[in-house]
Amino acid sequence: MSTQVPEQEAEAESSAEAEADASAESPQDKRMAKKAEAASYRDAQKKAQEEIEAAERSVQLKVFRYDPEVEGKQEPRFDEFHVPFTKGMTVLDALMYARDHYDPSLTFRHSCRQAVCGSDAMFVNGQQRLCCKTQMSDLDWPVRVEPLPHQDVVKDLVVDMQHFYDQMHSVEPYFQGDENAPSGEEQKQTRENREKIKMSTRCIWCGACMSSCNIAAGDNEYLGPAAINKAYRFYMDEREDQEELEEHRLRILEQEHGVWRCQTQFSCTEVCPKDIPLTEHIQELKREAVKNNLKFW
Amino acid sequence: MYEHDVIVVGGGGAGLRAAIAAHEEGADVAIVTKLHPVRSHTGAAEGGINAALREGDDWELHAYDTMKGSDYLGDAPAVETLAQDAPEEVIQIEHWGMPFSREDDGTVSQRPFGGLSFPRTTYAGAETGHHLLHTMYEQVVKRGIEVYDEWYVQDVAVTDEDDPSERTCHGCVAMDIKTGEIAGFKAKNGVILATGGPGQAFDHTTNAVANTGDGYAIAYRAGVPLEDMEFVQFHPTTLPSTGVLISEGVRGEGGILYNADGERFMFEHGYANNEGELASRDVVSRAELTEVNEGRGFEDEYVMLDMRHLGEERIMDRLENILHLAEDFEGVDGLVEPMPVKPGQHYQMGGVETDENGHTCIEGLYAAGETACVSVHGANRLGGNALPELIVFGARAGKHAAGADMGEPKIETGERGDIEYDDTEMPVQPGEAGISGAGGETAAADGGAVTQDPTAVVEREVEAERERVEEMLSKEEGVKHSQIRERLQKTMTQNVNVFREEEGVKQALRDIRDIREAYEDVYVEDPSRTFNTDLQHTIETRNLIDIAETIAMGALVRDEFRGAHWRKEHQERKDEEWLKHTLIGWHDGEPQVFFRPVILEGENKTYEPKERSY
Amino acid sequence: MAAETSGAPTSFERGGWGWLFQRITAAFLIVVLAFHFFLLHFYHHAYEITFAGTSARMSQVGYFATMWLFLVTATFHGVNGIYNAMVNQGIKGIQKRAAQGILGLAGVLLVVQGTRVALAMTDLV
Amino acid sequence: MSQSYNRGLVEDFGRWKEFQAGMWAWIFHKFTGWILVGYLFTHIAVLSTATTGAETYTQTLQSLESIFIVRILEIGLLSTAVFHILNGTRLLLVDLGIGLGSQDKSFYASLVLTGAIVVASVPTFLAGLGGGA
Ligand SMILES: Cc1cc2nc3c(=O)[nH]c(=O)nc-3n(C[C@H](O)[C@H](O)[C@H](O)COP(=O)(O)OP(=O)(O)OC[C@H]3O[C@@H](n4cnc5c(N)ncnc54)[C@H](O)[C@@H]3O)c2cc1C
Ligand code: HEM
Ligand code: SF4
Ligand code: F3S
Ligand code: FES
Repeated sequence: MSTQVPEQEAEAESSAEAEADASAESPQDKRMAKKAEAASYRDAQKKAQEEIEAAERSVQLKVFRYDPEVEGKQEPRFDEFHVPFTKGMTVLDALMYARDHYDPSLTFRHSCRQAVCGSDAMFVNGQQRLCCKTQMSDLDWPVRVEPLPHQDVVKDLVVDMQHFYDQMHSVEPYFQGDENAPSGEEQKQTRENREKIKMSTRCIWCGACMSSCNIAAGDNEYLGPAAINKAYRFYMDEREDQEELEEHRLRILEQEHGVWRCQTQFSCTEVCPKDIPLTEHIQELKREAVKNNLKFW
Repeated sequence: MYEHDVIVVGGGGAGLRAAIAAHEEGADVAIVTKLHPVRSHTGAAEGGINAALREGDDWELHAYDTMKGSDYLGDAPAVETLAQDAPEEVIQIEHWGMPFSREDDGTVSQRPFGGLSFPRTTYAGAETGHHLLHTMYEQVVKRGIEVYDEWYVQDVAVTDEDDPSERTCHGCVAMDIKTGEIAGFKAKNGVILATGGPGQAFDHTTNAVANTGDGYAIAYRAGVPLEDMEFVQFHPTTLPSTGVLISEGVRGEGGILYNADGERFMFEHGYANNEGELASRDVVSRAELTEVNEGRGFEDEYVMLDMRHLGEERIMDRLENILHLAEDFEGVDGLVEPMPVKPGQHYQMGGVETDENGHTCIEGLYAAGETACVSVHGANRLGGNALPELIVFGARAGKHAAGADMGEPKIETGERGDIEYDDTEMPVQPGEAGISGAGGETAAADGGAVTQDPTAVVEREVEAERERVEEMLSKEEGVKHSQIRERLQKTMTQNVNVFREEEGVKQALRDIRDIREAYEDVYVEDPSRTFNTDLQHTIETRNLIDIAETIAMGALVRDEFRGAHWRKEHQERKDEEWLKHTLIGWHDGEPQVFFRPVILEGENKTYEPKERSY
Repeated sequence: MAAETSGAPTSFERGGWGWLFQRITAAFLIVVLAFHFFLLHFYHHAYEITFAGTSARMSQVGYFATMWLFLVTATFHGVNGIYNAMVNQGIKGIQKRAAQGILGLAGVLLVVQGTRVALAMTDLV
Repeated sequence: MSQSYNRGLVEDFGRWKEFQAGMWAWIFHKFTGWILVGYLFTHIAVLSTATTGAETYTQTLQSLESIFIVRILEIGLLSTAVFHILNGTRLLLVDLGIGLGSQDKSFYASLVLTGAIVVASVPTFLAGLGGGA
């Protein structure tokens, strides 16, 4: 198995948990023990079995499981689920089916089911993909689902997104145009300029790009493609037109762990579910930074 | 215990706007939200934001359209406030960098929308909601407003006077989803509920999985009446497997609907001989369902929407995103095959009763966004009117909660003023879902000693919630919440959707009672405290049961056809009898239906009910 | 010139000089490396190389300068490339300073030794 | 954060089957770059014989050239250098914002071209073997 959770991490997590839960420790322990044995999905399972028989095909899912608290799950493992296949079924549909019919403790983030909330980027058959936007029929079966690489696993398919959010926040991801724009009147923006930033504004913060980038995996301080893209969105917006501000944005980007770290691996661009040309944006910013430096030469 | 001046529950469009407004008023504000803000369902809105920005348009026209669209069930002060504040709010959002689509002269683009007398829908491509949400979240980051993300709010902490209008809200109780920790959040000034819609009460919806109507249920159990809950908007063209919305644009461009017998049923079965597929949303939805119910649907479930005849060029030019949606979410290529569609729940017009400042009848408790019912949408929401509602009333609630002086509201709340009680007989006794003996009693119900100390009020609520969770986790067997939720969604979709027959609605109420009883047996399979979504969904299911019941009760009581609410036995609008809001209040553990007249008197004129024809 | 090699990592900190020089040297190296290969493997044959031949070429000032620049740019490009690869792996603090020192030193030594060799190949000294 | 919590070589060589063009290009470029640096040092070391005397220099070079395995290594060096040059050119173009859309194709082109050039050069590189020394 290529996906490993080192033990000390599991320990750290569960002891932290035990502290938080000190007051309720004994009932919690008891319940753990008892529930471990109680397997009571009988009727649901029977129903699922019937559905599988009725469906022409069933698809096999291999899902990464890990829970720092639950015995038997502390050591990561893969569980298999057989889910009846229906036309149009997405990876997310299959996961939800497995959860609702076999194992309610199967944990993953999801919400919109339409590729706008960015909750369900996962590592599906070896690639970062948005589960709700990935058709089962487009994949090789069995389908292997793992949490996003290069991020801490909280539980099962849920990863800790904090580092990603921190990087996003570090590029001052907010409009800083004219504070005194006349009220009641919009700022003007050309169609061309809006077109220029259009793709960059589509990011849904799913984190797939960051997870796919080898440099981000190695260098934790690297801003990463999503954050750089966010900065691009503002840097290129003509409504933010003060020179000082542009300088300021470039300075954030050209720090040692900024744009220069990108090695044009293109993995980010390949996996972005919103088809944002991330590498292109990063490259453009590198050139901007160089131009800006040469200006003062 | 965490402490802030203002606590905003929910990080969608309404919540973010409220937080920014409160912050600008100088309050220490925090957002507590079960999803990270950018994951909120506001991001799914496509169409646009209505605001009268241009010459030739003005707020009065916007108000008039909205009032007419609401089938005269919107309150004029609310509707006019929406229309008056929307332009400024939209410009404000533009100043915050929202990437609106642009005209050649660089101004913000507007497009025509159903029911509008002027093209006043501002938009940002086909992803207006996404940009709105992200633009506001960026402002929240800029201001350093504290966000507790992935904290699930279970309840508000309210004092327990007998009369809800005398109660005060001092905070809320939330669970850190990541660790399972349950903590109190004390709010010095107020709590704003902005938790979005309740689409999950139906089994087929354009809403997100997280739209479980928590805010409605929380406010309801705390004693705030729910208003006009029977008005639920169904969209006729959603993809069957996911509920993803296929925009009206397809039919607008000439797409046709047909049934399993290959008939173009809108004409051939006489649902709309003139307009055909372009008839209004509710008409088309009902037609589709009739076809399916009468056995002419595909797989007994859906009908087909066909746009192949439009030709690849035209489709690629104008409907490209539809191709992607059908491909990604249904596995269908719209260029070579028809797309399956069926009606899906889309928007809840009703909600937590508030005044124009988002204030409920409970001191310090606010609601905003889809959760709230200031009453701008009345019986039917116009496309593009929800997003302005978020920012207009979100901002007002935030300001008011932060202590700004907003003047005396014109809309009355709570069981006060000109109200009358209803005496419709319910087929079964409605009630409250919960696990008996598990700290299930709300402040309203337990009627114990009246505590006034804010900290004690919050602490008591924290204790109750801890106990409830402990109880749920320690149960070793029973029913899984997913089975209960499925039953609820089935009966709602069967009986209280676009078709409403008396017997069906009664059946739904009976089913809901059974479901409530089944919920007593619910148990959480997953023993972990870490990211226990099983536990969270189980709590959500309880909220759904309570809300579903109010929807069904409202649907039974209102025996007329108005806006989105259609009753088989009463297919006409009854203005004599029904120019009033349905309110459902919580009386000692029992819902009580009452009514309050609609306010049709606006600032300069009175809106006279007219036939709603376009 | 040795200063440029060892100075490279620090100049990288300020703006994208390292990045830029990596590209500029690359562009230069394309030409020179191709020329080098062609000359010594195709035009002359490697197995026929003698000191006399080398010396004759190196004694032309233009050729000498080209080869020396080749040495310096290749050294910079190579050493800076390795340093980058290490930063990409997330080295910092002591490790990073050690890398700067060692790579810088290696670069300087290479250039010095290379220069000595080059001079020995000419008949200038 | 990812460093404090290593789930193994999730995206590294264990996954090579799933790598895509850009990733392979990066790996190959890195690999060839390191070899070239290594060679640069070796090369200067070998040439250093020039400082001890003309005879040693000629001797060393020619005897090296007479070893079959050295010729093979030279071909390896050629392919390394050619790939690094071609892909380096590709990277320079990418830096200039040219051809990002077809970055995968240009990578395959680099590979194919490298192969072709190397194959075409083999005779030259093996010429004079055995006869020369
Ligand atoms: C597909 C679709 C298209 C639409 N298109 C348009 C359009 O074009 N124009 C228009 O005007 N309207 C449109 N609407 C309607 C409009 O988008 C919604 O009504 C609006 O976005 C709701 O916003 P909100 O802020 O109230 O809720 P949401 O955006 O749903 O946010 C709810 C927030 O509350 C949080 N929350 C919920 N429960 C809890 C809890 N228990 N504890 C803590 N936090 C909680 C969630 O995490 C979330 O952050 C559309 C709706 C849909 C579904
Ligand atoms: C001849 C033309 C050459 C070109 C066009 C070229 C191009 C490049 C480019 C563009 C990079 C930067 C990659 C990046 O940062 O994304 C690079 C890296 C590198 N080059 Fe070259 N190069 C050439 C010759 C050489 C030579 C002669 C050497 C050896 C001395 C060399 C050694 C390296 C090394 C070690 C790296 C770093 C690899 C890594 O990332 O680990 N290159 N090359
Ligand atoms: S850039 Fe693309 S992959 Fe990266 S977070 Fe945004 S949407 Fe996801
Ligand atoms: S994957 Fe990483 S290296 Fe650059 S092109 Fe994307 S950020
Ligand atoms: S569920 Fe929202 S992006 Fe997939």
